Amino acid sequence: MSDSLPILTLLILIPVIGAVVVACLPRDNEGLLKMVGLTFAGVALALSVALVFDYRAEGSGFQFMSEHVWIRSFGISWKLGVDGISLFLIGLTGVLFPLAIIGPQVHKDVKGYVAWMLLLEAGCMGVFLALDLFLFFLFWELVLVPMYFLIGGWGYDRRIYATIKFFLYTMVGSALMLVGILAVVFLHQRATGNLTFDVVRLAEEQSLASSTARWLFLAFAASFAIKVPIFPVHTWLPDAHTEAPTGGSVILAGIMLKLGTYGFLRFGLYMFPQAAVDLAPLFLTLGTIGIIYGAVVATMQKDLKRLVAYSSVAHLGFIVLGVFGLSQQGLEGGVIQMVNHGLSTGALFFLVGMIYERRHTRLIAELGGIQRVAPVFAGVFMLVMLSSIGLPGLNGFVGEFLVLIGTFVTRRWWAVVATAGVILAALYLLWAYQRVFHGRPEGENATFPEMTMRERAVMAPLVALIVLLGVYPKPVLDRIAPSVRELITHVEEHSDYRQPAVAVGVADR
Amino acid sequence: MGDPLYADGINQAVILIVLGKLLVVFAFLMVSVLFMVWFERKVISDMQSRIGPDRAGPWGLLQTLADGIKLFFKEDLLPDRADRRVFHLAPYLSIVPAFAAFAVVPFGGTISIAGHRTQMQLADPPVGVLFLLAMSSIAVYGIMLAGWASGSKYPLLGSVRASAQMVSYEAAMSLAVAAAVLSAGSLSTRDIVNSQGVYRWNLWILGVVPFVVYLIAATAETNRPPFDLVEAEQELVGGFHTEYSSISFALFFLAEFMNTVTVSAVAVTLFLGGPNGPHIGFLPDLWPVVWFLGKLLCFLFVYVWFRATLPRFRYDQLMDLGWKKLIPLSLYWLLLIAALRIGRDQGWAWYYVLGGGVAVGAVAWGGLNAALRQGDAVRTAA
Amino acid sequence: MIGQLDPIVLPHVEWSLLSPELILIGGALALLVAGTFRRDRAMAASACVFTVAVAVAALVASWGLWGDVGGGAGGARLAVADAVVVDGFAIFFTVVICVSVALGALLAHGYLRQEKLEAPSFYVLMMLSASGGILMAKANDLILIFLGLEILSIALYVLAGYHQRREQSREAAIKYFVLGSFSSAFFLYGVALTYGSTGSTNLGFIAEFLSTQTVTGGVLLGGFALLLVGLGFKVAAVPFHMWTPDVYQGSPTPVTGFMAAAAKAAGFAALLRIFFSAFGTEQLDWKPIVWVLAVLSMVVGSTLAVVQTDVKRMLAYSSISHAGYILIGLQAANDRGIAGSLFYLLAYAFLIAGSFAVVAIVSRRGDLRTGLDAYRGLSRDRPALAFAFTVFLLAQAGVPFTSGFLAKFYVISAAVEARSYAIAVIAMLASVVAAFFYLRLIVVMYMAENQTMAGVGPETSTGDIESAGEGGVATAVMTRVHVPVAAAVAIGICLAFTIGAGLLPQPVIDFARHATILRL
Amino acid sequence: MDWVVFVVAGAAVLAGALGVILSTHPVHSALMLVMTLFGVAVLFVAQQAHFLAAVQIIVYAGAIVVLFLFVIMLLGVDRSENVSSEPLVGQRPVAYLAGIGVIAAIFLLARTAWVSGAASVAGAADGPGSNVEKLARSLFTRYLLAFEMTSVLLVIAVVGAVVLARHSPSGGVRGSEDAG
Amino acid sequence: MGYLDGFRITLKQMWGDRVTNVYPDEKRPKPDRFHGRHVLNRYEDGMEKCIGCELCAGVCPARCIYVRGADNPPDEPVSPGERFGFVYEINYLRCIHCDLCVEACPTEAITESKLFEFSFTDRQDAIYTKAELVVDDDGNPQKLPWEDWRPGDEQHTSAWVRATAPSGSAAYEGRVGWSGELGFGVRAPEKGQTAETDRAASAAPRKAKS
Amino acid sequence: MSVPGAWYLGLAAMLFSIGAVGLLIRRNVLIMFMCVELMLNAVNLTFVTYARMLNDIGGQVVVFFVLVVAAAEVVVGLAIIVSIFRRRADATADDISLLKG
Repeated sequence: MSDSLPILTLLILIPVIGAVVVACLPRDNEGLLKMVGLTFAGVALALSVALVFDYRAEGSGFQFMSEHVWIRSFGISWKLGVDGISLFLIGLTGVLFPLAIIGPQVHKDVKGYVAWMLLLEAGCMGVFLALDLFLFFLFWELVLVPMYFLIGGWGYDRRIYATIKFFLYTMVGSALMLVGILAVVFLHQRATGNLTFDVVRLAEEQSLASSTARWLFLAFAASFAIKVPIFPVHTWLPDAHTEAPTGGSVILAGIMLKLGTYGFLRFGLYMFPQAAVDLAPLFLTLGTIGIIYGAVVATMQKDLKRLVAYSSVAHLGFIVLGVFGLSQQGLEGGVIQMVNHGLSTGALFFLVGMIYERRHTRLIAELGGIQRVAPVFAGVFMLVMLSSIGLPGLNGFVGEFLVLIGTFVTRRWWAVVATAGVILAALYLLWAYQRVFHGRPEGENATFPEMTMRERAVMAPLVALIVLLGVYPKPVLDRIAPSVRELITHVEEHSDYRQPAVAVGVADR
Repeated sequence: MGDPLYADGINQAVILIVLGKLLVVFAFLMVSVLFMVWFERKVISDMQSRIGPDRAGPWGLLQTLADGIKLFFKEDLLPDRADRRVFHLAPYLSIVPAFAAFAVVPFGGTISIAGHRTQMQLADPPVGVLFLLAMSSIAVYGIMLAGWASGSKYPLLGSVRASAQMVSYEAAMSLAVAAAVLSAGSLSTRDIVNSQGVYRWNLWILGVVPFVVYLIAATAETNRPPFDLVEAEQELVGGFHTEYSSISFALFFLAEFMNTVTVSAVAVTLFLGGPNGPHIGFLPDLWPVVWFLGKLLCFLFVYVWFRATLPRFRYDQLMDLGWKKLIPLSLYWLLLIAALRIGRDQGWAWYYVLGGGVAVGAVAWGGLNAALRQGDAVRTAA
Repeated sequence: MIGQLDPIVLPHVEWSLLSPELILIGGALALLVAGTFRRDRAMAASACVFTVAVAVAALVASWGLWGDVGGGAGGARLAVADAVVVDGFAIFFTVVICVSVALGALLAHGYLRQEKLEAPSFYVLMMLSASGGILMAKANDLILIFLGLEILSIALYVLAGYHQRREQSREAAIKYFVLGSFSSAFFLYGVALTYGSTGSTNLGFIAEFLSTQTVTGGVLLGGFALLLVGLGFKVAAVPFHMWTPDVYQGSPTPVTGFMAAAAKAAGFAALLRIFFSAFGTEQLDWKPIVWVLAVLSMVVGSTLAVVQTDVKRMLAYSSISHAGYILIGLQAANDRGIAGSLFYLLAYAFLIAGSFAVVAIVSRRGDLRTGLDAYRGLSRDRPALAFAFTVFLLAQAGVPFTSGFLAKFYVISAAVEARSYAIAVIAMLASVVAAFFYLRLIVVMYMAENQTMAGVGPETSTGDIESAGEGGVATAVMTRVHVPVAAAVAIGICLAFTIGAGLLPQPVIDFARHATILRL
Repeated sequence: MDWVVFVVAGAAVLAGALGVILSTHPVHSALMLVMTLFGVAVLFVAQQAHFLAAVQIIVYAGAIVVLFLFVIMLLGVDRSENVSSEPLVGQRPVAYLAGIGVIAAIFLLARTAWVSGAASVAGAADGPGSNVEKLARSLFTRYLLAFEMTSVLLVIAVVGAVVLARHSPSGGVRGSEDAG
Repeated sequence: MGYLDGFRITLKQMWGDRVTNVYPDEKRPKPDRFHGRHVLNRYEDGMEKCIGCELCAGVCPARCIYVRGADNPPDEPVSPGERFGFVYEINYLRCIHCDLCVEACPTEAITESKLFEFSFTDRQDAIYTKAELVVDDDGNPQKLPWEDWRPGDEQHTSAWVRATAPSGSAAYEGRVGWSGELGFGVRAPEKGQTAETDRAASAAPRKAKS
Repeated sequence: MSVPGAWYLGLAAMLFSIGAVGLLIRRNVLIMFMCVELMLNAVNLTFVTYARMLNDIGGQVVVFFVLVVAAAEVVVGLAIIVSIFRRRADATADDISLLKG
């Protein structure tokens, strides 16, 4: 990879071009459409893989920077960059999208599905890459539209209700965030005389009064919290996930939820360190509540997909915990947990989708004994589920463990409560597994088909990654750590927070 | 400017004089209406080889009076479906503007009464001509409302015709009047009279066109033949006043002839030099009045002559004449006069201006005709 | 007698500075005269071309003026006895209105042909109306603004009722007319009170007077409150919006497009000029009123749009909410705010013209099929059309990479800069609601081919009734819509601008920014 | 004397205005409107605006209201309106309240000073020369452009009236008419 | 200039002869077949001709005639037949003087005179009753208060146009198909019905045929 | 000039309000339209009064324009009314209800 190749820009542009190309193709040739879509997503995947390998592990700050003045009079530029925090999220995006495009069966209008998917990919990439507030917001908003259409167009029965809810929640968040963005920019301009939307400059110059910053942080946080989602504003998530088509659910859970947590890191902690520190207890509390609440509610679900959705609420609670724990391990754990959750929950949604395609129901009560007739399917399900529970040796363990350690160092009691969530996760997932797969298959369950080759091909990379990250997460952590360290240092410089020595010590192992 | 009467402020004597003038004008109008009715009947019977009224008084002079008295004693009928208030109001609305318009007509020079010099003119407002136009424009109310209030269809048709007709011809009339105003540079009737010499009348100064346009438009405005579609007996059984009788009818009758007199007086004022005339040694205050009356009489005769000669227009002919001929013509003429005047002020040779004006006129006329032909073609095709 | 009067010395008339509106008026008159000589199909087609040419000529003239006044950057010129001021602001609006004329004409041709209404008078009225709008933007005198307003509105009343055979069109005309003249009266009373409290109707004089004198009386306050009411009607700000849905729905669709683009722009031109420059010193008094108007417009417009099932009506309500956004720029009362409003208006002109172009095409002959049902499956029938409409709707919703997003961003950033955080938040929330109904329409176009969406009735319900009116069998619903060439061109232009300004907005922003310098 | 004129004309104005809005019959309303117009014209004269007074009569009374009457009669819409029925419940009291409120507001706003402007900006209204002359001078200098622009307005009025009043062109779309 | 020519003519007429006369002072002789007001005739013996058959009322297009017959009192008969016109009224506000009643009358009872002055002042007076219509004892019409009679006017009252046959056929030249009448006896035949006009009248259609 | 301008202005304000109220309470389009004329007249009176009080001819010039505008408005307005009621029995606004939403 030469530096002259604008790899980050390409990461955004290639899916867009793909979407345009797909939109221009004839609508009837589904195979061609999928192939073209897969090709473009594949190119993006290749680029993101290349990015991951090309990233200098020991380097700090943003790499592969790409900056062009865009709207001069507003100080807006096309500024992209990647660091350890966003690096693997990009990788995750690159992986999940091709799978989401070819994985699930699309029953109608393949063309629209593929085109929207590619556009969605561009939006997600943009959010992770943008280093300009304006650009960030653009992509943040852009993501909503394809998602809206994916759920609204290819979703299940109550999709309209779900889309409206999803849309209203997230747009309300965006509304507050835009005002926050503009306020940051103009207050910064008033203080320094420079009109810029550049995140790095805004964060480094820290020109805001602390009380103002707290309000602005809240404005941003509102948007992120809805996206994550954090406890009281999570109610859109089960509906959206349940009603979305399989591909949509995968992307929604796998990537879009990470937009929120990523936002907390990049635009919360980075830009408003003092405010984040001040308000950390609030978010920790909400995150913990989310863990317990998500788990408890998931236990009671009758709908398998809804159960997985609620499990996301719980998992995301861990990530929030890690982020606001503000320790080296906690943050590392949070970041890697984002990737893990993307992989395991994404895989779970694929699997639930497969069940639905076979049985046209998602109700746990109507399933049963599948293990007998489809052992491979059950095995894959088991593995993914265990990853989600956080079984050592699988990826979920790494993240959760780091988060809990890190948080324990700085915020002990929250960590203690959160640990209960791990146990609950085991409870509801295993119980669900038991009900669905064990026992004697009756009725239609007796003819439950085994995994097809295509499905195996879809699941294979996910399973591989799950295992790989569980067994050997070091390369990943090596790349995350410097950026996290830098972020914590930044926070310490600009606030009264000091990381406990014990955490530092652990980090410098 | 203005009447010298008010120069020393307003006191009792002035008010008395004004009241006196008011009485004189009123009496004059009433008498002139009596005379006019007789005159018209007499002249028109002459032209139609008839005898005309000859019973009441010498040569039937008192015939109008007799008719009037008879009308006053007739029963005042109110149709069943009439709107009572408006029905009774309409005749008055008709007569007031007819009378009021005469107030600004100068009918003589300046005379002395009890040491006060005053103009022989009831009032000389600075916007006299506009006042005239205002009065002529509200004259339509009487007719419209009468027709409508009768609650009967012929009168209604008559009044709808009347409103359209009077509004249409008012434009042409105003343009013709504007020409006279342009020549005098004032809206005061007295000034307009003064701007004309003994023989140097606006009639000649402006070219005859504005006068002719005024004459035609004024005839239409007063609903006199050949523009009497409003009361066209053959079609509308008398039009707006079909349902009227007695005093109400008499008022309409009065208003109609008063209008004729007023319009003639205005024409004399605007185009025929008003009371201007050659000075004759004796009775210097009287002669202007005589000239005025003489001119007025000529004018009245012309009206009667029109009536005797011309058959009634059809409605579309009426509108065509108004909109497609008179208005363009008077507009063009006004512009031409203005151009000539500007040319004089700017020192351009008059023949260039005139030539240019004629050329423009020819083009405009051709264009208008072509457009009208096209319109007719479309209309007949549809 | 004439010798008594001193000759009147006419003021110098700077023809070149008035050239755009003179071109429009001249073009209109030429077309009117030509139209009396020939009345056939060819004439109608050339009338459309001619109108576009005139509009382009006016644009070129404005371009020339833009250079004259120093790129809009301060070399403002007064003309004709201080009656008009030619500055960047005026030229900007001239451009917006000329663009609306051109787009409106392109749109009208196919429509008029389809409805058998071809006559030059349509274009004549449109051009004259536009000249009034330009006058409003240029006027330096309240009276001239009033005259411009009336020229604009009266022509629009007629245009609204142009489709004589349609009851709705006539009704739209009368509603627009009654409420329009009502609002004119309010505006005029406002002018009167302003005149009484400042001594002149000249904006320059008023500004000067107010900057040197402290006017304590409430008459001035009443004056500009009434001015606001009058102009509020024109720009369809809540609570003066009652006419908008009915008129937008009933008017012939090209007229609606023109109305939404040009009339709104002209109304805002007057509003901005009067309040920002003449009453600039009285900001404390009028800003709260504008605040309320803006908020009400956004909230009410968006909310009511959600429940509409008729697309024209929905766009009407959305135009009300857009008026609210544009008012934010005025409320901010800073340069960025004005520039934002200008940018918004230009973007909106293209958006709404494009949107109504699509509506006109989809509503087919008779201009009736404007319900949501008519759009079902449009993406399959006419993918390009559906795509264009999607872009216009997304842009109106404020989706990134379109001009609409930047427009919203611009005005909201101005509000934030002026520290009006509350209105910024409300604006964003309103846009959430607004986005909802735009997206619903898009969903109908793309998704609802075989199944029904919420709020959309079964496919055949209205189709049968409407096609019965056309005297044919119920095939009308399924027939492919006809896309006239001119309208396609118009849509293409709008699309190009919407996306172009979304991706590379800098030139447009510069244009708007340089147009904000108001000389007074 | 001035007071007498003012009171009489003012009473006519108000009575006419009330008559317009309270008459059940359009023709009566129109007549009442004429009364108001005359009252206003008299008030114009009382304030030295002779030209405007005359024009007011010519244009308003002589043309506008005549047109109103013409239309009323032409259309035959001269039916009495049932004023007691209230289509929109509560609109009427609200309207009355609003009206009273507006009056009150205007008086309140003006309690300090009805007029605060600079004098004679566009030229003195008194002094030598007639009212018409001064008006004309102002019209053709300061308000020249506005004056010229009124021509556009009139063209629109003419074209518009023709457009609206014309009959449907041949071969109209029957369907749209019926369905509409 | 055709328009102006009209003006010249009207002006010229002012000094031309008058074609009207001063009516009440001078009366123009009335044409022979003038249709004036009706009279009800009597036979030479004074008996009324009207038998109350109501044919006139039936035929009247304006429905202005009202007749009611009654049986003749046997001792004092009013008419020669069985019945007589007991009530006979004509409303002259409606009458159009078409003469159909005269044609319909089987007994020549009703004829039209040359009296034309209907200047009554009361609408009630417009209804002429039998008392006013029937001829007096001399066979002359009754003079109504508003009628302006000149010497000899009463002579032309009875419609002796009926004396000859209506068709104008030459066969009836010189023959009188008319019963005697009170005060006048049997009238002489009408003048002017010559053989030439008859032939011309009957030849015309034949010529057209050939 | 013994009558103070404020009286005239007050009268005009009342006239304006009556017009506005009338427009709201009446359903007959023609009468609504007349109410607009009332309002315009009130404005005219205000202008003329201000012209006198400020000794400024400008106010009167404005009235001139208002008259022109009123005339143009009436022409178009009545044309609209004629076109809409050509086929209808009466002119009440309640019947104009095709466009309701």
